[in-house]
Amino acid sequence: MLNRGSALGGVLGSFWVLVSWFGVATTPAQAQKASPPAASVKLGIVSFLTGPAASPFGIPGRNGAEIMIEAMNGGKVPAPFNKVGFGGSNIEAKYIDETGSAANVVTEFRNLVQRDQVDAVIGYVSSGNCLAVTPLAEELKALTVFYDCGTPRIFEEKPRSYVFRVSPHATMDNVAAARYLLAKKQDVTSYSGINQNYAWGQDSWRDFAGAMQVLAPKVTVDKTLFPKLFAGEYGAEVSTLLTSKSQVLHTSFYDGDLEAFIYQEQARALDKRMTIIATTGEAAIWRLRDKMPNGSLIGARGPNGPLAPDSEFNRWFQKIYSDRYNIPPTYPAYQMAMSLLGLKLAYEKAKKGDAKPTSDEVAAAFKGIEFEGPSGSVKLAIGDGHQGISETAYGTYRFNKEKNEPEIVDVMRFPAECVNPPAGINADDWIKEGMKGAKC
Amino acid sequence: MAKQGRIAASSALLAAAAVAALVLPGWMISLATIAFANGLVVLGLIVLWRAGLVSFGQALYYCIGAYAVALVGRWTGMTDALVLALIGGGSAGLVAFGVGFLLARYREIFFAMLSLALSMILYGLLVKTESLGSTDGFSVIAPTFFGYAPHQQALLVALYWLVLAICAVAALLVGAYFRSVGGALAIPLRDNEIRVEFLGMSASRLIHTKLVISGLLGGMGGALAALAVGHVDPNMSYWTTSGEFVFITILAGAGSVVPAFVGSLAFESVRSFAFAMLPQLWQMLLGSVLLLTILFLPQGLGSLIMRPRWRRDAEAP
Amino acid sequence: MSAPILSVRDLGKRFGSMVAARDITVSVPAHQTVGVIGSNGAGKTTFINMITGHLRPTRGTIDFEGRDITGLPSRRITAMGVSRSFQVPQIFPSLTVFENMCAAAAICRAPKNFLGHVRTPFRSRESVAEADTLLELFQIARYRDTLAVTLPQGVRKLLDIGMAVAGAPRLLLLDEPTSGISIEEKFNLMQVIMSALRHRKITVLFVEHDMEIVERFAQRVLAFYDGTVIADGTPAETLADARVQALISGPRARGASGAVVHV
Amino acid sequence: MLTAFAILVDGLVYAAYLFIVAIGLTLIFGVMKILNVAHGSFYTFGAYGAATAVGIYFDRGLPDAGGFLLMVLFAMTLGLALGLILERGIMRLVYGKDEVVMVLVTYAAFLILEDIVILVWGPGSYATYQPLLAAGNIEVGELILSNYDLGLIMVAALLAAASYWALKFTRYGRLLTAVIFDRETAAAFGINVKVVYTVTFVIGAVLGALGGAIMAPKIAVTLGIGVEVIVLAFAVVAIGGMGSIEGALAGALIVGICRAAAVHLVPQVELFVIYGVMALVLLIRPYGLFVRAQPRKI
Repeated sequence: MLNRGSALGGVLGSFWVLVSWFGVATTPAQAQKASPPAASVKLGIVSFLTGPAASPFGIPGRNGAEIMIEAMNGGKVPAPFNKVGFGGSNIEAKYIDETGSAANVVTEFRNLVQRDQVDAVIGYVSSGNCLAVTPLAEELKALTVFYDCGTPRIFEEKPRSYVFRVSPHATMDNVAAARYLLAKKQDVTSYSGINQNYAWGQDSWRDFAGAMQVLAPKVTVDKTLFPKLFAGEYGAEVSTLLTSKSQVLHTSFYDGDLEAFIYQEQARALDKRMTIIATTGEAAIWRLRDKMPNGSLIGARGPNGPLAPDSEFNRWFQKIYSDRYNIPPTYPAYQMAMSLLGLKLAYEKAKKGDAKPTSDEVAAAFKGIEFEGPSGSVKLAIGDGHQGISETAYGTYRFNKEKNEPEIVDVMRFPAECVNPPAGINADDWIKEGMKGAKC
Repeated sequence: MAKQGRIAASSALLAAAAVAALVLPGWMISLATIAFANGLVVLGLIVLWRAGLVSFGQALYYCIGAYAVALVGRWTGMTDALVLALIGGGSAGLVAFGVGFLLARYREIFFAMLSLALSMILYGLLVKTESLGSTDGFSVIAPTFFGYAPHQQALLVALYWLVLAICAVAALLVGAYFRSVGGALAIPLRDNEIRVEFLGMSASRLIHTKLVISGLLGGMGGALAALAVGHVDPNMSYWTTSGEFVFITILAGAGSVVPAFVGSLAFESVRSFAFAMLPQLWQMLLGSVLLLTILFLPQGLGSLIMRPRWRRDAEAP
Repeated sequence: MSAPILSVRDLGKRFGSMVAARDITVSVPAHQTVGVIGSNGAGKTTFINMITGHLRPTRGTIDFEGRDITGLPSRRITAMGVSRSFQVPQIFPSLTVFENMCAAAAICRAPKNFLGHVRTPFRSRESVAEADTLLELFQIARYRDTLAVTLPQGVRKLLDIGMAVAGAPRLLLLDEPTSGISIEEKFNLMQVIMSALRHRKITVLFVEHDMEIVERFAQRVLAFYDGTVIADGTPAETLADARVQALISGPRARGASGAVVHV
Repeated sequence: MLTAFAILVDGLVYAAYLFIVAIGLTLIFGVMKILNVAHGSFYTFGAYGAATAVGIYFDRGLPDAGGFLLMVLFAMTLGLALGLILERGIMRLVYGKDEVVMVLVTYAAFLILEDIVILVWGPGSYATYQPLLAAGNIEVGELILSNYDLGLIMVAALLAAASYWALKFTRYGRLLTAVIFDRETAAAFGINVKVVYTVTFVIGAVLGALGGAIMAPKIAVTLGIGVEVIVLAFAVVAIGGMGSIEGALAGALIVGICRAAAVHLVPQVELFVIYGVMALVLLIRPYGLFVRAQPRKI
């Protein structure tokens, strides 16, 4: 045994040395090998491929990217995006998992930029990761487009030059939620909230409560619940809410937790007592189907999915996506598509002749860009032209028994200026100071 | 003889590592920087492990060190990397000294569980403090070096060299500690505490010292990691972070100080390699590597680097 | 006779309702070798455990060299110069014999405060020298580099006692030094131990079941029964004592034929 | 009053959940002195197994009862297979190693199994709500309680009773108790510890899978559900005392009630409750509530 052991030890040892060399040395070599003539544009695409956030955000995001890039390379995207790839040059994507500590994420970002020499990085679901990556992106002058993370802090902390976010930030979701709620339920006297106990949940609740404070100071807050992220068991929370008198429940839960909560509250008929307003509800309706309580107020983090304006472009996107993955695209897919389109546009605007534009040129072209995509028109109006704003929409959920599919009815659209802070004001203060200058 | 040999080898290794920075691409340097910073934490775990103690809560000190740096940088505008690192290590060391009065009474799995509980409580506290960005955390200032404020590649290299230097010093000091009474008594402690007590030495005091040392190293590692990453968040104190450190410790082996850093570097490389090659199955690769190492390299990577004297090192003070 | 090095007054220990030791009053002059006899559960080990601080007496006092050591933690008592060996040898299995000794020597020399034991080197010249001397003294030098875990019982015992001696104690308590040793070896073992201890001028209290060994090596014998001392005197006197014969040693053909070996 | 009642019920439900996930862990630790991180994987596989079974069975107009049964049985079979493979394939090779190394071995197994889940079931999440909703609910004053939750409490109680009975009154149970009490002696008395280990590990795995199966209908079965469970179970077991069944029960009850109380009365502290309680208990009783430190004989 001992000999065998040490022999195998030796083998394993050499394996180790090998791997370390592999990890450190050959990967870039392979990257070089993989990277075809300068003709093609390399994109690093980062999203959750493992872990609890994979199925709600990471995977739809990646799928959105896959299908979109495929269409772009085939030149099949509707005009004005019908140029092949990015300005005629093929797009080549490298997909990376977002899972891991901030250190991992930052390291992997650096690897993409310096080792694999991608021309731009699109991705990131977690706001924490977006914040962690931003300074490095700036330092490396690496063109970066965040597609899903919601925190407004990125462009509020300081102006950025190489970091963009086409998708509107999370403030608008909750401001619009408040407006829609008050429009649909004038009789509401008190509301409660259940949000995950981490930045996303806390910010969502702060914005929503703040907006309510401004729009309807008389309406009171009853229960404020912050269960642990991915807690899975909400018995106590449901009971607490059952004993509450408020007519409305605000939640920014998503996928896993949202579904778990919905099942458990359904089993105890909470939705018969209060209306649920789910700011990210849309991402879950295709799995929840008839389990999502009828009459819930549903958001999609912008005009995405069923809340997207009915346009040629949108129908096209829904079709290619559903045909491939036989489930309709949810908002992360839309956000990814929009981010890609924005980048494509900027890239093509910046491209002169055959030469690849530098990231500075693309950034310059990207600034303040405005375009129409599957989720309607978006304008990089705030954050010094780096942060997109768009109209948003809320609607009321209903499961259509005949068609046996979810639908969202009496949709209300809120113009961008109505639910977003004007340029140069940070979201928190804007809400605190009574959402001045909101044009509705 | 063997000793001289090892010293020569180590210094050669160090020199090579230092020079490498001039030729390696940025991403490799930063990978190494983070790996070596974590190596300090692993070194701290080794100090404990030799006495038969394994902490599943080392992330506590890692996180405290990191947050100390981030906050001091934020509030006082202090940017000198070395000072910040020392502050990080110091604050973690203090905390270790405090909780030491408690932890030093525990052994085996109970020690592990209690340290885990402590680090998770810190996690909870940080998640609760929205003013510090809750789980999003916040960014760390770009460090300066004795007044020298480099950027881009230069910054990378400077920080890398600082980390190398600190690691070297730490390695020397810990090596010396292993040869001191307190350090050498690790194995006697693991073997037979009662005897140690009846020879007139307080076991819990010995362990307390080890806790403080490992806390210092953990904090220092966290501080440097924070500077290298440029961002801190509560996950640094989550139990999976501690798990990762124990993982590396097993890979490295408790033999002596150098493997801590080699092991950490190997781990980072493998992880990054796995991320690039199997974006969705990297955990499987990590798991298999860990398993194989435990099965066939029970003494860890260290046993490859320093085969000849390794067992004696592990056994003998 | 010099001033008592150890004097125990009215010592008692009870576990709940169970009385393990009661009104023990003994005083031991320096350089005496005292044998402690008594059937199992008579309170011999309890007695030793109380003196060395492993158990806290419920009543009575223990003075060592005139200082009250009652209820101090064992390491403090050890540091003051009272050391002990164990019925089951307490050694460091994964170290070699030499390293065991070295550890013992080093510990006793190291300052006990927080930084002290970090600053003092482990293999200091003194501790190494002391370790080797002790190995010679206890005649186990040939095992110097064997892993302790592999040692035969006899050697373990010697090592255990040797480690106890490393701290240069003035008083040493041996808990059944010959238990688990074959009859043949016992005498040699005790020979080695006792000559070593004599050489170090250490006052000794040893617990022993074998009356012949007691007769041979003790200058004085304490007989324990039911948690207290029922006889105390020269081996001859004690072993001749009727209650001792009835309750502990059993009637003996050879009687206590004055077999006190000169020491 | 209502709140008090709510706290009690919610506490019991949560305690039931904790007990079901913790019992397997504590059993394995008690007998084999292994802190089994892979327990999280058993839970995960149980949940996915249940999801698969439910997917096959429900919405076909078959009687619901059958669905519950199939769900649980399928999951437990999965757990049994998994446990057997792990024990024979991996644990066997490392018995007798350092306790901590053992933890790391199971951690490695956990990492590998996490990705096997992706290979088998893909990264998407599964809905398994049918049994939960099929069970319906009852009104108690202002509260509405889910029958499924009440069932959960019952299952936990049954499990506790069954394990108590098994340990006290069955031959194998006594063997286990012997091994738990003193491995060496047990071996000396000719108990085949190897077999005992295998059986124990498999039982632990089955219990873990059962936990996953029972929880599946209440959650979205998705990646990473195991991770959360591990630490929960650890905490519960540490509070009650490693390797003690009654300890696991007590730990589960304490944590359950405390958490429920926190949610109802001071929601802010919910996040700390478990670790707070754990630290507190360990402070007062370093070895947990139901385990005493055996002083070394010298």
